[in-house]
Amino acid sequence: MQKRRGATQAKVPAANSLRSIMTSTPFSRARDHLGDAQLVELYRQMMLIRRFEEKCQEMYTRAKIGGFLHLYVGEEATGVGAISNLQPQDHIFTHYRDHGHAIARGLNINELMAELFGKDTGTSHGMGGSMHFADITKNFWGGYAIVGSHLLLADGVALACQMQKTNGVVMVFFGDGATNGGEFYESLNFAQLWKLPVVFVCENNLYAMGTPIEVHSSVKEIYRKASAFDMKAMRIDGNDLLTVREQVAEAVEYARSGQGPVLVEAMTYRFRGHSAQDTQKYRSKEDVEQHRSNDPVLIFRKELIDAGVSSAADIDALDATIDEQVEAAVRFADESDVPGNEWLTDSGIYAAPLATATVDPDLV
Amino acid sequence: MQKRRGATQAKVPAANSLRSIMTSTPFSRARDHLGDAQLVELYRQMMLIRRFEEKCQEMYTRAKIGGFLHLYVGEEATGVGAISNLQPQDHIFTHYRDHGHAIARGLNINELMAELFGKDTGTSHGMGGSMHFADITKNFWGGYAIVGSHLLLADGVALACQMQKTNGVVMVFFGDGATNGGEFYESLNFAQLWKLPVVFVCENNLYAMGTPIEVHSSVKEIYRKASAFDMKAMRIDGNDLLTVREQVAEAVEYARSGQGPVLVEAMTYRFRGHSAQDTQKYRSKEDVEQHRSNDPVLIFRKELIDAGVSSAADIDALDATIDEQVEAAVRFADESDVPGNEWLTDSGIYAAPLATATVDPDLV
Amino acid sequence: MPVLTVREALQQALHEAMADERTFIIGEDIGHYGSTYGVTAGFLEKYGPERIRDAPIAEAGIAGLAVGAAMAGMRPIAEIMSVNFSLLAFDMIINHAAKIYSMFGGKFSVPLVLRTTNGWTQLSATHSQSFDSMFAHIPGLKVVAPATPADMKGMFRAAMADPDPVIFIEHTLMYGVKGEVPEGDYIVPIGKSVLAREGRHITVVTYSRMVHLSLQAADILAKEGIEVEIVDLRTLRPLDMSVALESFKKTNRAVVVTEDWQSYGTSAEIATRLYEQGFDYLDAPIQRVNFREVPMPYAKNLEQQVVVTTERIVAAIKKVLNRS
Amino acid sequence: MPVLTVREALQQALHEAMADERTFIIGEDIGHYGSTYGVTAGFLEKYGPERIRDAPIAEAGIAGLAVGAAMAGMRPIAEIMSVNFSLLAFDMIINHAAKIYSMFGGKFSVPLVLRTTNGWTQLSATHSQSFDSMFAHIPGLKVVAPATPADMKGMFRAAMADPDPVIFIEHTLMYGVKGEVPEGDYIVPIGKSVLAREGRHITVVTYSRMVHLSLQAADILAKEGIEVEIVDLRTLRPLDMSVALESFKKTNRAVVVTEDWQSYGTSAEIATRLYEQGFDYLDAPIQRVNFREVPMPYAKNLEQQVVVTTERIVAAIKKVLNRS
Ligand SMILES: Cc1ncc(C[n+]2csc(CCOP(=O)(O)OP(=O)(O)O)c2C)c(N)n1
Ligand SMILES: Cc1ncc(C[n+]2csc(CCOP(=O)(O)OP(=O)(O)O)c2C)c(N)n1
Ligand SMILES: [Mg+2]
Ligand SMILES: [Mg+2]
Repeated sequence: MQKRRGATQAKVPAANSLRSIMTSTPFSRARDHLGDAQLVELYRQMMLIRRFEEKCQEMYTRAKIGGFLHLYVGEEATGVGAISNLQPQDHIFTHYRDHGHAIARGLNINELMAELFGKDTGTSHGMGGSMHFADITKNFWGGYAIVGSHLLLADGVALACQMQKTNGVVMVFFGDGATNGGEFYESLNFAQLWKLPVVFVCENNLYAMGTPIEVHSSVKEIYRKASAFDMKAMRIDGNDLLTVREQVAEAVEYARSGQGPVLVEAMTYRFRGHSAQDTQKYRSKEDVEQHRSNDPVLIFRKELIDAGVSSAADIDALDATIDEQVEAAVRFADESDVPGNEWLTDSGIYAAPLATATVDPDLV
Repeated sequence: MQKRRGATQAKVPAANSLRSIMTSTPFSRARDHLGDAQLVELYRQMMLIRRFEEKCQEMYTRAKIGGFLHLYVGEEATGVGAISNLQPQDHIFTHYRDHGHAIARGLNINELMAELFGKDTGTSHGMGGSMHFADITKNFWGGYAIVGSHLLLADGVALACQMQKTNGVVMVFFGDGATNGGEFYESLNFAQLWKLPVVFVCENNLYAMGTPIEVHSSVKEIYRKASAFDMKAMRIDGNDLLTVREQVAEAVEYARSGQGPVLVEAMTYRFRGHSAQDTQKYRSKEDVEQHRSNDPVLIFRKELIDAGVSSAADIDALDATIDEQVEAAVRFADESDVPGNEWLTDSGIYAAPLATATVDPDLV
Repeated sequence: MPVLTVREALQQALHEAMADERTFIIGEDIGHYGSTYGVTAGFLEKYGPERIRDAPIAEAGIAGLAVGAAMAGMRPIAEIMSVNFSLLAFDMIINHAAKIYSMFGGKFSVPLVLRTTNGWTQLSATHSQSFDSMFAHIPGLKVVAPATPADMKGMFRAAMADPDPVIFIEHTLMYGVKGEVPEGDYIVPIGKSVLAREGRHITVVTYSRMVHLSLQAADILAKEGIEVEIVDLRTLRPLDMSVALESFKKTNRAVVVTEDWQSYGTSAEIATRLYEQGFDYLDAPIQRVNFREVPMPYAKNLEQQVVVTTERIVAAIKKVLNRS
Repeated sequence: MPVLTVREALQQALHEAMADERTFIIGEDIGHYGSTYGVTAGFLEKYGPERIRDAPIAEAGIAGLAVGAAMAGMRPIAEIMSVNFSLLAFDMIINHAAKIYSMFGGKFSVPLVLRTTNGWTQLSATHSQSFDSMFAHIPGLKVVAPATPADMKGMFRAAMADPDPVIFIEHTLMYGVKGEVPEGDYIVPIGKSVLAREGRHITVVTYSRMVHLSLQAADILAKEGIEVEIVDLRTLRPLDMSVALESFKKTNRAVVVTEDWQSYGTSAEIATRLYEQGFDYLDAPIQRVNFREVPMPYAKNLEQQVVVTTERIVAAIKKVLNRS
């Protein structure tokens, strides 16, 4: 799953010694490089996403959350691994399946839960909901719900980075289904033409809603679509946290160094339906079960314990803390006020509302 | 200029003998295959396009023709060579630079000139003008003026061919500039995904209006864009009539046999400005002159005479006939009536106008 | 007469359409997924992937291929999952489907039916829009938005029989609405409005889902002795104002109810036509009831204030009646 | 005061805008080609390719990159060569530029100016449209369409200073129109209409190029003793009807002149507002003068009948005056 291809070949990781080359794995390299505490932190992010979303599902069933709810369950390793490579001056764009990316970027889960509850304390004052998490203080520009469109916005922010010489990189997440629409290709062409610092991360979970990839795309290896633009590309195992981290690091460095954009295809799988409404008749229970038995969060949990990075007891304690935080987020959301009616006037929808307000005679 | 690449490699042309392999050229092969009369016919088409368009320019200056006028002068070998491979049941779509394709497909030049003059006897009753030549009796579906969009319509007609099992192939023309818009990529994906019988012919004349290809496209070899779709593709010398004919024949056969679409990139050059308004400050007079000295029409004329296919006198006589025909077309157009006011009501714009006509109170 | 939901009536109409071999359906998640709103559920199994074409997420492509196929003698049905995504196909719909017939001098036409949905339910700003007035603005298109199961079936039939491109607007909140539907061959012509309820004090001019809310409003007002006449336009282009005008000549007062933003929305044209053509019968300004003019908020308390409710329709009617 | 053409006034405004380092221009053929309508001629030479960005033919991309750059602190000017191509960017304009501010709770905005052109001259169906009412329908956008060189300059300045997305509509047939333009710092606020000519018998409400044709009509009618008052709306969203209403209260009669299709076009909203808010001053139905509702024909004899002419405005005014 770790084939690569692209204009620039992957660099061979610098090895300290022959031994380290021979025994080194993404896990061992990350442990050397990051230290144990950081490994646990990455685990914490994945588990927080998992538990947060399980709670979302529950709250959706209890009608505390409305609209569409697209869960990231099963794909956590991709978002956490990729985003762990970013600096504060970097930027993130994502699609409607945005909970994982938001939490990995460190958005406040109280505010996220409040957003889902449609409360004024939400990240977007309850105006956006599940599909539109954002936090400008973290350069997290939001989830967008028109498939493929946000890639062009990502290019635009990357252009700003380039012109403003901030040294920032933009990372943008999207699905396999998003790689058939015109906006995807336009964004790749602009990015490569102008050498914009964008890392395009395609989360290939094999389905666009219920349409299997072989039904929707003439080429099944999404990373190959970069070849039409001479763009560097790679296909990686999106279910292995530290592989993602390591390989995406290379893409981020490439983009940051001014060499241009990179298309990363991360192979992953969503355990739940496309959204809360999905009956999943397009895939078998066995397929889903088989993937679930390779749960990236549980696998990493076991790796941590097996390698002695953390004890089972410590991890259990961490999990308990996460549960408490999620409960606290629900309480926070529940107790918060709904947004006020100022959002229903021009002053809610324009940064500079003008004197001539919109007329709405039947409400006068 | 005749590099190829694509999913399927080009077949080596079947050779009758060692000798024919060693001396054979596109010209000699075409002569063997077509006979002299057909070679002269192809010349006639190119020269008819040339003279027709020179007359258009004149008529535009004299304000007999209005709107935009995009001339094909210099690119005749591509259109004539490519279209010479089509059968009556095949289909053509093209863009606003459509005079050459229309004439190569055998549309009546009286009706074409009348269309340019905005007359009722025009191919489209004067409703379309220069950018919208069409003739359904020849499966010539028209010129379209929104760059890149007609590729999707071409896919649609190809889908109809496939579902109706007509054995028809669709050939669609467009420029290098058209290969950056989303509709281009969407059309390639659909065509390859569903193995639609489409021959995509990109006339790469190095400029999109006044924007050089290196400014508008991250990849300069347009045919390489097919690789994102695993699509067969070829780059050919679009200025050599018989090379175009021979290589496009292969693409047509490939599509007709049900193997899928082909992207053909024909390298060519337009001698005139983008449209009649163009000041051409984006390229030097020398460049244009250099290309003009390799005029595909004049080169083929000379080849015919040098090879003894036709005598100089016969060709001169043919040219004179063409001139007369073009003059006759102008007379026809001049003497024709303008279209009537029925085009200004619902009955002019709907195949089935409905009782409730559009209201236009100030005209009642 | 059998009672069907809007969804069932549409399914019947789609099955009837599929009896024509030239017909195929192209859209996202219409097949393997089983259809977002359930309308084409079971179609893939019945008709196979040749005729139930699950498309990539490429709205321009879906519309464009359907336009091309229609030109070449097929009778395609294109489905754009939600009208919000149709913006990606506006070039195909407006520059192509609507233009081809007249631009090429009437030599060929585009017999396409493009189904799409309006709707909302906490889906926030980019998933809760209506572009009715944009489609209806375009000469060359026919635009219908039926309200009842019977009209869904009958007008779909008419749309399929029509040689011109028809935009067929459904509503996600209406698929469960029930009503009597004539069996067998049943056609409701495009371009004819109809009375949805008789009354004599005031005319409500409306269409699509708002017909049902207006009917509820009329029920409420009937208890107060106010008799509301309701006109269901059914077609937005061409716009048949004859029934509305006749009603207006009787009631001299009108409310226009449409589920889109007010400014430059469908209610502007409808009201203007009433003013222009019913000028001599005018007793009071015409009231419009529409979405409040903001991108739709996610929060339920706000969304509920943006959308049109029965209460708002009742209030508007009362306002007009008090004024005169 | 210096007399400039619309083109020159815009050039001045664009040069002023470029004084802000955050500003760049992105569009097709704005650089190497020398600009389709000459507005940015010489800009590439002066500012270089970093800031004068010749874009691929990818309208969604042009708009999308500009939106993104605007969010991140730049002050981009996006040029969509003609409004006909803007359909390809409608998703970016309507689902993104217009939504981002409110959808994310007002935390960031999109200070984008998107220039585009209406126009015609035998360019046939897909190159002769106006989508004014479509843009103006969208809450979250500001939509301006100035008529004079001075307003072009002053409103462009206002648009650049505005933190919200502004659609700036020009007209290909107006670049040569001349007028006095104040030098230096000159701002004309968005959202304020103005009297273009005083009169007392009838009010013409209009904007963009139609202001000039209405002025010509007024000149003709003045010779017959008819004094026409002309209101130039200048902004379509938000729509300032105050000047028009004041005028209407005086004249009690109005004609709305807009260069787009009538049904569901801008004149519908403008007329409805006049009816609604000027109801008590209404002496006659308001007349609308617009494009005839057909895709634009190429043939000149037909095109001339589709477009709005001075004669048609004169006729409409006379019709309203005779009626009362
Ligand atoms: C332009 C557009 N078309 C259709 C939709 C409806 N839709 C929402 S998500 C989705 C599937 C996207 O699949 P993919 O890109 O693979 O992402 P995933 O959900 O698998 O993460 C579709 C069709 C949409 N939101 N936008
Ligand atoms: C969608 C769209 N954008 C812009 C234009 C304006 N335009 C017309 S032709 C053209 C250049 C096209 O270049 P290319 O595709 O290379 O074809 P060529 O004219 O060179 O044959 C442009 C930008 C258009 N007609 N449609
Ligand atoms: Mg997917
Ligand atoms: Mg070109």
